[in-house]
Amino acid sequence: MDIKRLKQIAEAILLAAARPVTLDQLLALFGENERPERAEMRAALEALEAEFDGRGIELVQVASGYRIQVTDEMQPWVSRLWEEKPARYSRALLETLALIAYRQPITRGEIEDVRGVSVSTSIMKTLQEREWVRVVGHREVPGHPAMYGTTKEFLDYFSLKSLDELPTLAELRDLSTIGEELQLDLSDIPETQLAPANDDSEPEQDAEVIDMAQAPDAAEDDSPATLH
Amino acid sequence: MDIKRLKQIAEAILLAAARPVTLDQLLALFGENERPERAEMRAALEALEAEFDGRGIELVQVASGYRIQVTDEMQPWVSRLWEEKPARYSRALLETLALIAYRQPITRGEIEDVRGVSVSTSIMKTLQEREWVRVVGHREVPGHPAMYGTTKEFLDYFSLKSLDELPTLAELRDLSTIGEELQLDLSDIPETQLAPANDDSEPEQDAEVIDMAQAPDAAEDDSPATLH
Amino acid sequence: MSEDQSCAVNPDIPTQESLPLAVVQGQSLDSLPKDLYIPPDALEVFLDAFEGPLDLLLYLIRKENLDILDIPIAEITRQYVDYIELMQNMRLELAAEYLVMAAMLAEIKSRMLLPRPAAVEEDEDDPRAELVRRLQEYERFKQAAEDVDELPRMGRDVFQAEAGAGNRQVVKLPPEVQLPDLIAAFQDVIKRASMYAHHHVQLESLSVRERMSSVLERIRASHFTRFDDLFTLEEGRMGVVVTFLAVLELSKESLLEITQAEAFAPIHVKAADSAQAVPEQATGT
Repeated sequence: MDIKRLKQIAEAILLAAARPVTLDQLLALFGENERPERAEMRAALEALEAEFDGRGIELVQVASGYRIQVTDEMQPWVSRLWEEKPARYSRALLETLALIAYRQPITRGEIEDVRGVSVSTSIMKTLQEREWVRVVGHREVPGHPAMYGTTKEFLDYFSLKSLDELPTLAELRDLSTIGEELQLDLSDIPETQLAPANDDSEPEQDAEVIDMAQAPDAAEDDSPATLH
Repeated sequence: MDIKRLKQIAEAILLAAARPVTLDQLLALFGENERPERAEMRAALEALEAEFDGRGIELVQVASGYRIQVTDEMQPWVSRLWEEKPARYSRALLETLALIAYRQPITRGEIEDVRGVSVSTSIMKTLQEREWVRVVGHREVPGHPAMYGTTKEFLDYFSLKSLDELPTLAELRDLSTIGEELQLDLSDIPETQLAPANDDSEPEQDAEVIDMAQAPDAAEDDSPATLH
Repeated sequence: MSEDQSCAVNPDIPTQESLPLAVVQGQSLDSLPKDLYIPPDALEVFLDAFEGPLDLLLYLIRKENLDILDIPIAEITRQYVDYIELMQNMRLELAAEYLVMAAMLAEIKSRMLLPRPAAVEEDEDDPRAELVRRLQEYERFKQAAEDVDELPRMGRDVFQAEAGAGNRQVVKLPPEVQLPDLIAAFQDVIKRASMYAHHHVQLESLSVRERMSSVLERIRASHFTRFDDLFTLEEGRMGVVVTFLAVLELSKESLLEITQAEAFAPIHVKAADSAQAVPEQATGT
């Protein structure tokens, strides 16, 4: 058997095995009269390894034998294979986040006062793990509760240059009286991934949101909150 | 991203997935700003397929997407990797499976009518446990017997893209005493070679067979086997 | 009908050639048709080899190279019944379907024998029609089963190619939130808290609130920060004003202390002492 053939067979075996295979195990898969020498097999494996160079896979030796694996460089694409569809955040979490954004710095107790219900530790933990919220200081009252504020990551996620771009309370009041269709527009904004086909409608809607969300005077070029 | 890079990523993904991956699933693994066009991805897959030519592996399309598999030419070496021999299926099971594949949706009673013997419960159970067959509805007749159809897994397992890739059913012939002239006529028409449609005596049955096994749109739109 | 061929043909299924006629269970086997002889220990195997009466009939027809469309009913019936009787003699349990088929064959045979007027013959169904239809129908699926068995099969003929993919942990994606959802949540909570009438939030622009957070983060309780350092000139006048307002607001809320050693000396700020209790948290990361 020539080396090209051996290489072919070795590749097929290693890809089918889905586990590391030792040199001896490889050789044992050949019939007695066709079995290559160890040196031949090793040369074939080396040739295979060289052939993989520049591809997305590589031949490696691990404790239990030879294995073909995906290169680290391919991880960004490959790891998404096992991504789980995200759940949705609870109403309580969104309200908490909104209060922190609008009323920062704000303590957990103050959030609870406004919401009228206690704020679970897991919500605060989730918001901080997501890096949207962080402790910015402590209130000088008994117990010195932590005060929370939003982060730069929060602004980035929502594509805000600064918190100014959030609608003010007055504007929100107008919004709620303006009526259904506007709210529909707002909630229709196609965000991220799945809607490349909506490209045409997106800019317009975005412009609309910015109009409503920006306080007229705060919308200067030198908007102060762009730095952090 | 150039085609070489796409090819590399596609190969890594398909090998890491260890299951068929559709074109859409492949594209979804790319970040939004780097996502290639469908046509680009398809071209990369075609290039990959061509590259595998003459090697021990091949890129095939099955019902659930693209799959890289070890060719049957490598079977002598690869099959020795596992001590357990691949399962052999009884004629009874294969005939039952064939009837479900070609005649779906079909009830157990209808299978028994064709085979002339009762179908054992264990066969139906095995077929469903292997996820080749599932209940797709119930016949509107007394007793509401379950109707069976094949699954995507069935197609994947037998390396089929869709039901219309099943081997063509033998055609029914008419009784010679009645149909001699007819047969002569038919043998003059070359293009009907494969079509079972040239049997006048049983138009309904043949129509059904054509729907299931031959017409591509029927197999895609209506056939339960393409659903999941 | 080809009656006289039958004796020449032997069934070529399981091991029929092995034993001599005479020794089977000590019985004389002269009465059995010679072409049907099967060793008794093979009978069960023989029966298993058929998927039912249709399969057995097909075998009998194919064995003699007969056209399925022109079955010699009398001869086939005779052979079929011989098999059935043989099996019954051996006390093998026979599926009821085999007996039903025997009855059907007998009925067809009798109908074939009935004289029919020539005029009617064209129209009237051949008595064998239904049997022929069923045989053909069964045969095509018998063939289809063999074809399916020939298809390349995963794990038998072809094999999934797989490369190691590192740690295959399921990545849980964080949920997506859209800005309108966040705003709606705020509207709800404010409405619920009956705070719509209040001006509290409106009074300070949001940028001041935000700046309060960032100023708090930059100052420490343990040492003073130069007041000037809180300002970033590149932000322009608006930025300076916002920072100044933020410092004033923080001071009003007793969250920071402002000190000046003497007139025109640099102003310093530090976090209120309360923050010292947990300085590492207060200063953030």
